[in-house]
Amino acid sequence: MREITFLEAQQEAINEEMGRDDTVFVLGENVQAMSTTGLWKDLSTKYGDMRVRDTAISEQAILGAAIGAAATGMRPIASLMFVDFLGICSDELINQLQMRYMFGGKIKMPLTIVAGCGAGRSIAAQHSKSLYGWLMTIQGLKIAVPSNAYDAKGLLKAAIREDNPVLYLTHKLSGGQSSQVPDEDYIIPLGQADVKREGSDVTIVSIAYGVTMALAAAEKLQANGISAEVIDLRSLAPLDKETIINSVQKTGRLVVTTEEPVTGSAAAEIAAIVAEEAFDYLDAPIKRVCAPDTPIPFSPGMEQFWIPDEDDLIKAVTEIM
Amino acid sequence: MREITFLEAQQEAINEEMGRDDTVFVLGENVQAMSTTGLWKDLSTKYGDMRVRDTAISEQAILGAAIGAAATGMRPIASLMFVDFLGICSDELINQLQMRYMFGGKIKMPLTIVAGCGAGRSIAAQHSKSLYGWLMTIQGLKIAVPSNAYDAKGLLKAAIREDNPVLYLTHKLSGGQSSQVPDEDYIIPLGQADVKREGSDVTIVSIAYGVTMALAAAEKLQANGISAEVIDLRSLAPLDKETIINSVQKTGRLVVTTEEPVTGSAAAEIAAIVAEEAFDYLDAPIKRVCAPDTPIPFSPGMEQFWIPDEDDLIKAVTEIM
Amino acid sequence: MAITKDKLVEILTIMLRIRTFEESVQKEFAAGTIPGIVHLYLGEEAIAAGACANLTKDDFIVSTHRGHGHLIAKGGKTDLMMAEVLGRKTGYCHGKGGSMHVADPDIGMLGANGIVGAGLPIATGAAASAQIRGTDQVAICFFGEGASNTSRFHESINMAAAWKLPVIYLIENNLWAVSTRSADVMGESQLSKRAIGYGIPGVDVDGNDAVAMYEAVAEAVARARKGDGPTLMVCTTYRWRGHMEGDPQFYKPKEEAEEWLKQDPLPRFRKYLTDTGTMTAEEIDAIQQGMVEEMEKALKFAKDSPFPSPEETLEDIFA
Amino acid sequence: MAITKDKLVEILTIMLRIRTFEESVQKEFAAGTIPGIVHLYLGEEAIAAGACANLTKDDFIVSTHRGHGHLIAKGGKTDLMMAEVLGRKTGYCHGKGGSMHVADPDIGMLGANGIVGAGLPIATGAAASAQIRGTDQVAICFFGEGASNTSRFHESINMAAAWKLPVIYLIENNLWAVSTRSADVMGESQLSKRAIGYGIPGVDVDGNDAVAMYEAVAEAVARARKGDGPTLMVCTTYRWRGHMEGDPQFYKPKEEAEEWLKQDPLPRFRKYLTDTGTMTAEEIDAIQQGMVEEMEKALKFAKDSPFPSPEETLEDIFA
Ligand SMILES: Cc1ncc(C[n+]2csc(CCOP(=O)(O)OP(=O)(O)O)c2C)c(N)n1
Ligand SMILES: Cc1ncc(C[n+]2csc(CCOP(=O)(O)OP(=O)(O)O)c2C)c(N)n1
Ligand SMILES: [Mg+2]
Ligand SMILES: [Mg+2]
Repeated sequence: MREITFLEAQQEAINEEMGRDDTVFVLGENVQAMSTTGLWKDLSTKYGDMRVRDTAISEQAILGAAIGAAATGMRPIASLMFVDFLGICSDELINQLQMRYMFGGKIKMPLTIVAGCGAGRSIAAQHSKSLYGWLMTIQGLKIAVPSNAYDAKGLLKAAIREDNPVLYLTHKLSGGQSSQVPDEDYIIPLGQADVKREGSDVTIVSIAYGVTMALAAAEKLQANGISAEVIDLRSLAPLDKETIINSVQKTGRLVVTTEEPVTGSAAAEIAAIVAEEAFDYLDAPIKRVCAPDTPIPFSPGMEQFWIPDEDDLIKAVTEIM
Repeated sequence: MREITFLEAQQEAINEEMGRDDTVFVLGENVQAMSTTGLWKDLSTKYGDMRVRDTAISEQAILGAAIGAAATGMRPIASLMFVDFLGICSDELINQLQMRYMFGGKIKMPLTIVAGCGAGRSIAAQHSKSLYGWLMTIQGLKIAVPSNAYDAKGLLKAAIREDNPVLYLTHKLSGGQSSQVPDEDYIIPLGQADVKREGSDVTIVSIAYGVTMALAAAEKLQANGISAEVIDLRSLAPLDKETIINSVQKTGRLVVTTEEPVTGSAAAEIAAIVAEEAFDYLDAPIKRVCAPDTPIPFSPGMEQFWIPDEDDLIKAVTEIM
Repeated sequence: MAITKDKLVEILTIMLRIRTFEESVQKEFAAGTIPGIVHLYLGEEAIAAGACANLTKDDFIVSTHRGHGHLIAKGGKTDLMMAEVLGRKTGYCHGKGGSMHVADPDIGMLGANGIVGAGLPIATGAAASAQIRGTDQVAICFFGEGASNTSRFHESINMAAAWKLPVIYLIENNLWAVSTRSADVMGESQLSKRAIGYGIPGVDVDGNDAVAMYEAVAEAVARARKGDGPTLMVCTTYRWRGHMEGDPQFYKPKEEAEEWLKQDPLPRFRKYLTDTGTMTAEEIDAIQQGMVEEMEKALKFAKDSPFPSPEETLEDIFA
Repeated sequence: MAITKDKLVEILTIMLRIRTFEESVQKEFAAGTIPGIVHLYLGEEAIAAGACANLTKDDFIVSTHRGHGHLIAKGGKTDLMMAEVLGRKTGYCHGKGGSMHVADPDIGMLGANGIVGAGLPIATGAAASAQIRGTDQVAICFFGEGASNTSRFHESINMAAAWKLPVIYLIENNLWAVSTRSADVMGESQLSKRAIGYGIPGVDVDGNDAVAMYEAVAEAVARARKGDGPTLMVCTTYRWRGHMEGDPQFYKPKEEAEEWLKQDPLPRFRKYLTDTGTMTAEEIDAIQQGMVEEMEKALKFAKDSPFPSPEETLEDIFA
């Protein structure tokens, strides 16, 4: 074990998987020299230009070629930079990734898409989205969003080894976070949520940087005598319903927070599942702590207003106690 | 009043609005000669090639140019054929339509996007989607989906006159439906649901061809002594929460049916709203009657299994009575 | 270039197989036994047949909504195809895909595709895969002149040109995209000129001439296998039928359609074969007759096959 | 073509305004007063200034993430821009947009844009709007050579060529797209050749020569206004700074950067103006001095302005 940052954990994951499996390769914009996320550090020197491929600004070709390569024996990692740019290659997401299904199970699609997400850096409407709810509607796509360095490495390795398409998102504010990470190889299976804090009065479901926020809120709630359980989803798809429902059975109360406009959010899906499958455990309305239904504004004061934060979460919890 | 079909109602709406306002124009693939939907019948003869513009197969240019035209004084109708094709121009949907907001309120965007949706014609995964939940996450977009000829005309005219972007969807199975339509000009305001059948035991929220299905199910439920209220949303955005909540207050039970994979569906959003804002009225779990989480299969038997139908709806209602 | 007799017979056989398959589908569709929609390749057979005669089983092709001919040319089995088109469990996709998604990855056929233009980056990726793995595989990407106006044309060809990928972008210019005459919605209708902007060869071919097709593609394939990168080929032909079966085609000038029917690639190739003494009329007729029988069997196989059970809807999503 | 003295002075003034504005932004960003990120137009001033000198207030331009220069060239006010870049309520977008979204539709500036390539169809649509309304308005669409590889380049130019729209697609080829040398990821780096594939003129211009820019765009604008359709212009220049402020630029060869600094468009234009006797050094210096004062005022205006209230987040979605 040693303490490393989120970004270092991710660099290790990719580096190790490229070393482990010759069919893993990276394609995307600016992956050879440097990139906005630093994920690709040193890879082209180590693995060469054939396996670390700079592309033009051509997101459809990037994701589409990754699909073609994945269908023919490779294990591509497609760098899409920001989740906001996925709109450009959404036909690949909604109509092409599903090749296996359309062909009656005839093909494997071992493909990892990596992108950043999240607000908080004042880069406005087109570079700050998370799109969790939008992405969850995509058939045949697994989605991982780690909240700490340990999970970041384990989920990324799992994604790369997965025989199905995985979208792996990193929240912009998570990159500097550090945690203890084992020296030896490990993965975190996709689709397993993690109870990051146990509690008995209310269940808070969160993801990505929202987990950090929820844990801080839980501390404050504790000071007010409210014991909050904090679940880190880690994967949006497959969604670990069981962990959520078990927790709600215990606490009787649910607050879901995801950083995105409330309408059509991942929080909506989770609320709907619980309202359908765990209704009898509920002692109070299900609260969603999300952003308002607007694009993300640039100016920091408005942006902070837009982002669901500790205060919003504490207020929501308090309202249903 | 006269009885006309859904398609005729739509043809009238476009024809009348083009006659009423010189800035209305149509662009898209095959709009001049004929189209898969027949929406554009006779328009190019009447209004000329300047206002009925055939494009190449270039969905980004179609929607992007419509945005540019809408921002500069025109009132475009962009024909996107099938909602499945919106993935291609999703950057326009999630990042460009929001021009007004990003510019601080400086521009109007009077733009109508028309497309078909829905399964039931055995045209497989890439031509049968509805994507309601996916589309509802888009900021600044209004969405109308009529279920009968009367609503079809009124909503389409409202969409064309609206100073904001509107996506107007037609379910493939709706086109032949007929209803009484007034001779005189009328619109149906966006964002107003319609109670298509009153009932007291359970609220069924539905949309598009699902309304036809829900009404048939309600008849059968009545025979079993269950009085179902059927709400036709008509617009997914703005969403008429009030009508839904008022109904749930009366019935105490909610079943939402939308034709799309259940995860991230419009039904999820509606369930979440009610679980948050009308929890105390609820006497039973909220049921969603949607499709399974898979692409749409081709072969008719599987396709019918995939489509949520009367039996599924009746079963869900019965389970919570 | 000297084409062997075997090659010529192979090309003819494929053309006849496509023609007969499509005629069967046409009849079945009219008879109402085929769910959904079908887009026929009638009149365009020389393209797929001539092109794919240059490939081995290991090479890749990527197809379109009008994909029956491509799959047959790559070695697809007509019984499994017919079963798929009829929505049967025994079909290539177990009834999940239908006409618009016929595929056989085992022979490198990466699928028909209902989204116009979507095949281009997929073919590009298959070619990148071959390049990284260091094989001599090539990919042929078939698409219509309509698809050449989609976004992916540009991004894919630029990527392949920059990376010198072993891929051939093969435009089937049948003049029409649904009811739109493609030349009317393009700035420049000589599509091969676009190659200049990517620094790759652009080649015009008579798509109704099987020999010309074979030879032009042979050159592009050789170039690709050598590592010299992609080629853009524009093969002119004509869409005999409506965009899909049932299309009344009000928009098509009758004389144009008639003129093109006279350019039928099959009699033309037949004449070439008999004129050059490569085959006799009887030999050709025998192959033709064999195809008729093959389609009867294929149809019987399909119709005797069960539909998938409804619950199979839930299978095949994840590996 | 004879350029009037007024025009030349106008171009110089705009270039100096852009230069001085960007230098102020550079300093402010380093000082930490600017939220988010900024992409500077330093070294590329001759392009926007020379191009927009051909437009009237009614014409349209569409910009990029590197948009300050374009807005200034179209007549934008530096105080409102500075306020926006600093996130103030008085800014062009009331703080909603910031550097990447500065816009002034009232003078036909349809916005900077954070999505590379997204401006192309928007400009195309503005040109279609002009064509349908029967005005003589034209649109200039500015974008980088990196953006020329995006999907929308192809779809937009093909549409404009087919419809003969009054639009100029103007590539600012500053050689780099973030840390990628664009020539390395393109099949053919002489971008003007792509025009051939759309049947429109493709023009290469020295983007650091203000007069050449003015003249080349004048011709394209005249063509557009006459109804003869779009032009593709490739204006070569260099991105002096990092992709955005704070970019350490490890990837850029030092000599290249130094070589290009010598091609600074401003001294070049200054020399032209003095050599031709159009302006004296003193006259030029006076304008320059005026700009320094304008930026001080703009900065003061911005800094004295309030931030929007958080609740304004909820405004401006629907008309
Ligand atoms: C992205 C997309 N846009 C539109 C359609 C509808 N569509 C199906 S086939 C077709 C025409 C294709 O023309 P072309 O590429 O020339 O192929 P052809 O049908 O002539 O073989 C169109 C517009 C589609 N399937 N996908
Ligand atoms: C669609 C999209 N892909 C990637 C990015 C990230 N990005 C921002 S600017 C840029 C480079 C643009 O290069 P170019 O068009 O040459 O403009 P320049 O920055 O050189 O002015 C990239 C890749 C983006 N904003 N949008
Ligand atoms: Mg065609
Ligand atoms: Mg550049």
